[in-house]
Amino acid sequence: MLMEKIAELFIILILVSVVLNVSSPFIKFAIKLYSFQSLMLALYILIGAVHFNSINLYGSFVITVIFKVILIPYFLFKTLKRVKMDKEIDMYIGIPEAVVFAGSLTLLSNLIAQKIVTAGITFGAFVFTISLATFLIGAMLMITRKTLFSQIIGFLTIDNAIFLAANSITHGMPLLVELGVLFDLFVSILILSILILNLKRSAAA
Amino acid sequence: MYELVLILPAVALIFSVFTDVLLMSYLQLIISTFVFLTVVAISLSFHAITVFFGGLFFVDYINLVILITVSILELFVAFYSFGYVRTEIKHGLSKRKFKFYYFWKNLFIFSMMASIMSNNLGIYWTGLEATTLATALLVSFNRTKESFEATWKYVIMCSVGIAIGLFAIVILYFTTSQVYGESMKSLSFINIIQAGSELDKNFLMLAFILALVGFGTKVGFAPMHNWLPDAHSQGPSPVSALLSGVLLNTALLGILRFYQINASAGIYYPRYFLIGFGFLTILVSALSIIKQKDYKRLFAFSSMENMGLIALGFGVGGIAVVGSLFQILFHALNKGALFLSSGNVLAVTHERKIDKIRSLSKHFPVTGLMLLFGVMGISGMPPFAMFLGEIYIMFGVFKTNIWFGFLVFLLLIFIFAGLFSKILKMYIGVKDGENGQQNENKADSGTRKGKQNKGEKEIHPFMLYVPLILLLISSILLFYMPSPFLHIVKSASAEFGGKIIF
Amino acid sequence: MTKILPASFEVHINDMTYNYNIQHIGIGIFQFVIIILLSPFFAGFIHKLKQRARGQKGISIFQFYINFNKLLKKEIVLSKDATFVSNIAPYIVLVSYLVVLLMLPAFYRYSLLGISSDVILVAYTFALSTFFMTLYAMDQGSAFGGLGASREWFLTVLSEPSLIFVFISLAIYTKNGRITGIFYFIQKEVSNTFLSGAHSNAISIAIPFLLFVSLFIVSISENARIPIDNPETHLELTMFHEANILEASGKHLGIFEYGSYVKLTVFLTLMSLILFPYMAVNIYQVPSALAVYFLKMMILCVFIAGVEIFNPKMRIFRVPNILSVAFILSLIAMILSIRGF
Amino acid sequence: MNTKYNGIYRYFFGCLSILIPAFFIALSFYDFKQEFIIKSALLSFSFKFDPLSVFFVIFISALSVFISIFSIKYGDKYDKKPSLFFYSFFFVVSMIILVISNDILTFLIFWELMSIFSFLLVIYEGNEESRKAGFLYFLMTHIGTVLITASFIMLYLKTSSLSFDYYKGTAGVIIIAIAILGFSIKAGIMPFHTWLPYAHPVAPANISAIMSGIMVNMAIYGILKFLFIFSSGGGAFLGIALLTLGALSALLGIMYAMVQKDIKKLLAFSTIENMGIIFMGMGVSYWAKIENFKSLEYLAMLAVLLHIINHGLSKSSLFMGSGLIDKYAHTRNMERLGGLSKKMKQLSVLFLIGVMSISALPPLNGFLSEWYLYISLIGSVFTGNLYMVYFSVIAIALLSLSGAAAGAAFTKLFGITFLGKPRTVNAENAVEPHIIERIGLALPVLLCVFIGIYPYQIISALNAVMFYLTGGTVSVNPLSAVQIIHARSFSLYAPGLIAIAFAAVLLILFFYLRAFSANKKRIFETWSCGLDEKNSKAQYSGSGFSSSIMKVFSSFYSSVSEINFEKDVKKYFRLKSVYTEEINDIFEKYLYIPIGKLYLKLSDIFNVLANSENINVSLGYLFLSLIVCFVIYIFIIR
Repeated sequence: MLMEKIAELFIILILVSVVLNVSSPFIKFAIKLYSFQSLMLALYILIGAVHFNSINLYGSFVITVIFKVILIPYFLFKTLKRVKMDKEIDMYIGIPEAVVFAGSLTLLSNLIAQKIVTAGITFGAFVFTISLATFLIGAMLMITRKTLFSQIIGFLTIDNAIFLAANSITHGMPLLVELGVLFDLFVSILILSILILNLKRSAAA
Repeated sequence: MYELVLILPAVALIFSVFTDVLLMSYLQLIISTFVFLTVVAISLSFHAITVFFGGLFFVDYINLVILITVSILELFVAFYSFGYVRTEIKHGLSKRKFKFYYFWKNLFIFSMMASIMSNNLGIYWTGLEATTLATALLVSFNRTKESFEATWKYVIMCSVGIAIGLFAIVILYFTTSQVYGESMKSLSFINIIQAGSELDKNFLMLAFILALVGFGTKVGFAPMHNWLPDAHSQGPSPVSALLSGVLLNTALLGILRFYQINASAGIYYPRYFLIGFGFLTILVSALSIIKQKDYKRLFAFSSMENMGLIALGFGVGGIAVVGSLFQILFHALNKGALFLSSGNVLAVTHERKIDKIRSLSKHFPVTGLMLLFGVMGISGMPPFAMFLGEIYIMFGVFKTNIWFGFLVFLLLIFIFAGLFSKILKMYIGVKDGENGQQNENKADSGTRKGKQNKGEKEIHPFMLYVPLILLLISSILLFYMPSPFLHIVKSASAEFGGKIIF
Repeated sequence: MTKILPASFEVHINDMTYNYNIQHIGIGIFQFVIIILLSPFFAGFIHKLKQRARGQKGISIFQFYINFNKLLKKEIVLSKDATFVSNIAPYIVLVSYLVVLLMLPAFYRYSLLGISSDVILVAYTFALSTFFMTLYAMDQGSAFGGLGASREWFLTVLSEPSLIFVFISLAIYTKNGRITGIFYFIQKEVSNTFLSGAHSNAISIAIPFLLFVSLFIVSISENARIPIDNPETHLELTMFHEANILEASGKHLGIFEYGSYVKLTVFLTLMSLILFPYMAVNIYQVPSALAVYFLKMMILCVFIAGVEIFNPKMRIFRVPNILSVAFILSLIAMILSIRGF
Repeated sequence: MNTKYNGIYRYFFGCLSILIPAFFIALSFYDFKQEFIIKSALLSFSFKFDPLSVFFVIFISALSVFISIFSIKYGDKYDKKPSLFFYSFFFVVSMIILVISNDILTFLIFWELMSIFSFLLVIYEGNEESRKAGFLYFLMTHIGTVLITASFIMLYLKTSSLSFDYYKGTAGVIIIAIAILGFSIKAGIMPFHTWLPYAHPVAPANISAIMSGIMVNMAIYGILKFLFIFSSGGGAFLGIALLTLGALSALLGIMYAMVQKDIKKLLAFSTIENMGIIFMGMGVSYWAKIENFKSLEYLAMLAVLLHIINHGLSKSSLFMGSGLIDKYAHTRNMERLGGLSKKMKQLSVLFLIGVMSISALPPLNGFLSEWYLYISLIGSVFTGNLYMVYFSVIAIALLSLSGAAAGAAFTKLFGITFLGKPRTVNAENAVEPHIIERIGLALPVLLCVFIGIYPYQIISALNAVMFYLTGGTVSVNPLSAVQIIHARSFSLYAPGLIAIAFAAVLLILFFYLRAFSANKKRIFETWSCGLDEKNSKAQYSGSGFSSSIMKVFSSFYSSVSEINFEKDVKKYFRLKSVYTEEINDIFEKYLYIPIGKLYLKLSDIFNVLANSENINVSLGYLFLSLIVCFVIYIFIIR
């Protein structure tokens, strides 16, 4: 019971970090938030692992921490340093509106979750709501922000949302698959970083 | 034998790291030929679904069709690359860059093969994402601002799309794990199909929708298509050929797998989604194609159209499935020919704009004619095999609804008009301008950047013959289709409830 | 309107079979020759009438015979640019009129070519003559030739449909496609109505009247008479027909002139047949039929002369107005004759 | 490529395109009911010689033999690019195979091959003009093919068979209508004709001859097949529609032909006219078939079949003639020609006969088929059917108008080109074409004369085709009198008799005049109003010739004309003034260009919407479509 409450806390923190991300124009902060958010996700997985005592989930926890909490933020920071750009200035909608929008997306995802989960499925509407909301807010981030970094952050947020869903509705994907997924994610971040550098260079030229 | 299809590209991948480019181009020829021969051997001896590598990979009739397509196109692209590398190096590109080219290309082929043959949906996903990543740096091969932008768009959109696809797999996994428990087995396609009727239908539908939108992004369905014209037009031409000809089909395979699973559970709604997206894609392509200014973008839109048509074919079912399966192969051949011959023009002129290229009939007689014939082929005209695919699909569409059939035909006419007007302008057009003499000069400087009298002779003969042979094969296939292939298509279409007439 | 013809449209008039016997051929040749001989006379007669009406003394009625004879005696002056067309065109023009004449049952039912005297053939034979006349005009490379050819075709394009319509209306009205058959039918109906007093549905006064008016307008345009053309001037602004044969001389001019007389006669004959068809069916009726024919022709000549006297020549682009009247009249006639079923 | 041996291709393919058609002729004479199937792995190509196919095979083959004989010499102009001979050979062969193909796919494949080869020939010259023509041609053809394909697909769905054998009497009204629409595009019938006047002139002359004389008739073949074999009966209005379309094309086609300056363009428009005439015949015939007026059906069918032959013969000979003019006088513009008759005596005689034949002047063949059409139109008036009566009355009016206009147009063509003074140096320096070229041209012309005077043979041969299509025949009289049994007493045209009468009267006249007139001749210059006699400018020009007719029918044309004076010249003494006249097609101006503009506008808007450069918008679409799919899933499916 307690574990469930703690898990819920972690989940809520994920959502909070995403909303914070929406409200902040600073990219460095956003990367830190992402790292934090991934950590929450990892901890949530860890609770699951302890609860079900599943090796699979332990493994999942470890690789999540390695890739999402450490490696990806590290590379993003490195890229950011080379690009020398910290503040998001190009947005289609202002921050206050975006936050209100994020709130309403959360409401919407709650609505959808209620609608879907009526079928009496084992996992809770709560987790699904949060994961859907994270997904939608991530999408919103990608749509409304013009800077390349924000898009990466949005993409990573979406990815986290899917991971959250994957680890809540099931007890994690098979480890091999999860490893592959995370590795792909990592490589894609690498490639995106390279692209950012190149784009910056070609724009300067 | 089956393992070879995966191992050989991996070997090529390893070689490409160590060997010199020119040597690598020979090695690539050999390896691609062997891959092709292996696939031929597989298709000649193929009887039933075969599993290998501990159940992680399998070959059935459906992915065998795509496998054949990939191996044929890969073979030709290898031959083309042989000439391409030499021509570009002669024009001053560094060898190191081409080493890089071979590395990423082989990685791309490897991950695509893995993706196609994967039994496990997780591996399918991983492979598909890997293809995105492997081709990303190929798309930005030219290192121009446009190519980086295109790559950015490509990676971001496809990654998001495939992430949504992952969501679909998660939900599917959740559904199947109710039957098989949480293990690799729940992701194994063969097992899922077997348990089809026991699965929760709501979640299967949800998974299908997510997969459709997610993988559909990679297929290039409208309105998620925006990355496609940019990415396909920016890469080196052999890569564009592969992207357009086979990668799209690989992504489509994912949707088809979900479709099959739904069908095995007795859910038939997905076909309307396929029809809808297919039609929308054709519509978008039809209305955009006339406004394109870049000839490779033109072909990219045509790929979209054909993907739409294939999806439409699978959606309407029946005879059209056969058409769609044919179309997968024929489109690859034809589109390969188009991209490769446009690569010839690009390699000499370094000009992507349609307006800058004129009078190909004079400077590029063979290439120009191939482009012209390619456009005819891609629009489904005999003597090219796509005629067969298209007419099969249209049989199915007309069977669904006559007026819908006419609508699709109308859009196809628009697409043909767009493609054809541009290509014909390039083939024999004269540059717009005030008077003739000035035109000539402008055209010369525009087309050849001051290099006088340089046309088709500039390029390696392989680059000329490969598209020609592709078109020839396409033409021969209309009149004579090898019976093993026919058998494979027949059996594959039977899995979707299709049947072959004639 | 109902379908009265169940499965085919055949219309039988029993005595339309042609068996050429010596009598038919003989009288046919006689008819042919006498109309050829008479035709300059009719033209001269109209000319004379016009001149008299204007208060002039005028030429002799037989002046055109003299002219023709004189022209035959003269030498031909050919243009340097003339080709073979100039040498054959005059003959073909005249011959095509003569062939039409061969088909016409002017006063004897069995004309020589009566078996093949199809109305459309007649109309297209006229077109053949126009074709060659205009080619002749263009052959010499003179400025007026082209002008004449252009105007001639302008008139033909406008009047040919009317002519064909008149013919086809007649054909539909009488349910017969041959000129010989058409006029024999009218003759029979008229005689039935007037002589035996039998009431016939088929006969109508309105249709022949409309067709007569229409044919009259067409004749005026085809034969280059006032108010459409003035055959007596050689003023370039007014020339239609004359411009075509401006370069002709000697024998060629003679043939062309004679051709125009024959054409006029053909049209007058056609009108006379619509006006009051009276054709001999055997050798004993021939004299009376000939007399009636001659009388009718005289009346028509007076009529034509009257029209020519009382009308000024029109501007060229007013011609379509009057020709369209002819066309519409023949169209009405055709509709009426369909109603007659 | 070594230019020395280029002639080899010409001779090789020239001989091939004589031998292969000749072989097909022999084959069709050998056995009328031959059927064979060639099976490949998937497709089976089935072929069948039915009477209709045999008719077309002989027609195509014979004409292409003539044209090939002609091209063997004429083609030396094109030796530098021998692809011409290659393409034209396959063009002909694909047409021959097209008419004997007996299933959907074979038909479509060879139909498209025919289109592709003809397209390649249209763009053969490779200039801007040919690009425009080629584009328009291939696009329109493609639209036509799509419609034909659609109708075949519908037929397949109805019968679930691909073979034509099973289609007898199955096609409903919609299927036929769509097929006719598709074929009309190929035939160049009026609202769909726009490609024809562009495509026919730009191709080399022998190709124009094939396209205009043979290829357009393939559309007629298709329509005949649909109307008289596949049709399940019903849809009499289709007949009326065909009649109306045909009448419209006949009139407008020749009206446009009249105002052209380019010889080949004039001929191309005349092709539209003749296709219109054929359509009128088919319309009447089909209508009569549905309403069960048997004899009318036969008559109109005879008109159609005869007109196909007549038009093919005369049009191909005229196109060959135009090619020779182009080759030896170096221009096709009538305004720059003139007086060719003196230099090319034999050609001008042949051309004159061709011109007479196509303007349907009596003793020649053109009149024969037109006469049959008139008779069948009159026949349809006699039926008393409420609609048909009025439509055929209108058709008669338009046909007669177009007949007269054809006379005018071809007088212009012959008169301006061959007669008068040479207008340019080129025209002055023309020489008589090579003997082989003249032979190739003379053969169809002689056939024209033969058919015109002695049609007994050809009509009795056509009876087999007619019997196949309509189940009835028209009886013919060996004494060259064409007699119609069912309309026996209605009318009769005896071409032989008329020809004899012509000859007899001509001979009598000739000998009479020879005996009674002076036979003196003097050659002198034409008086040209006191100007310099050498001045050829005093002659009437081609545009002048047609201007008065154009003025009366001005509503048919949308013409723009202007006179430009040189700017720096004093007001009263102008040295030079330029008169330009542009005659546009009303359909092109008010139908096709607006449609094209609409499409461009639509795709402009659409491009902004769908193909945004902006990645945010693209991502927006991605998520939007996901949400839409969700909504559909949640609210509709569940």
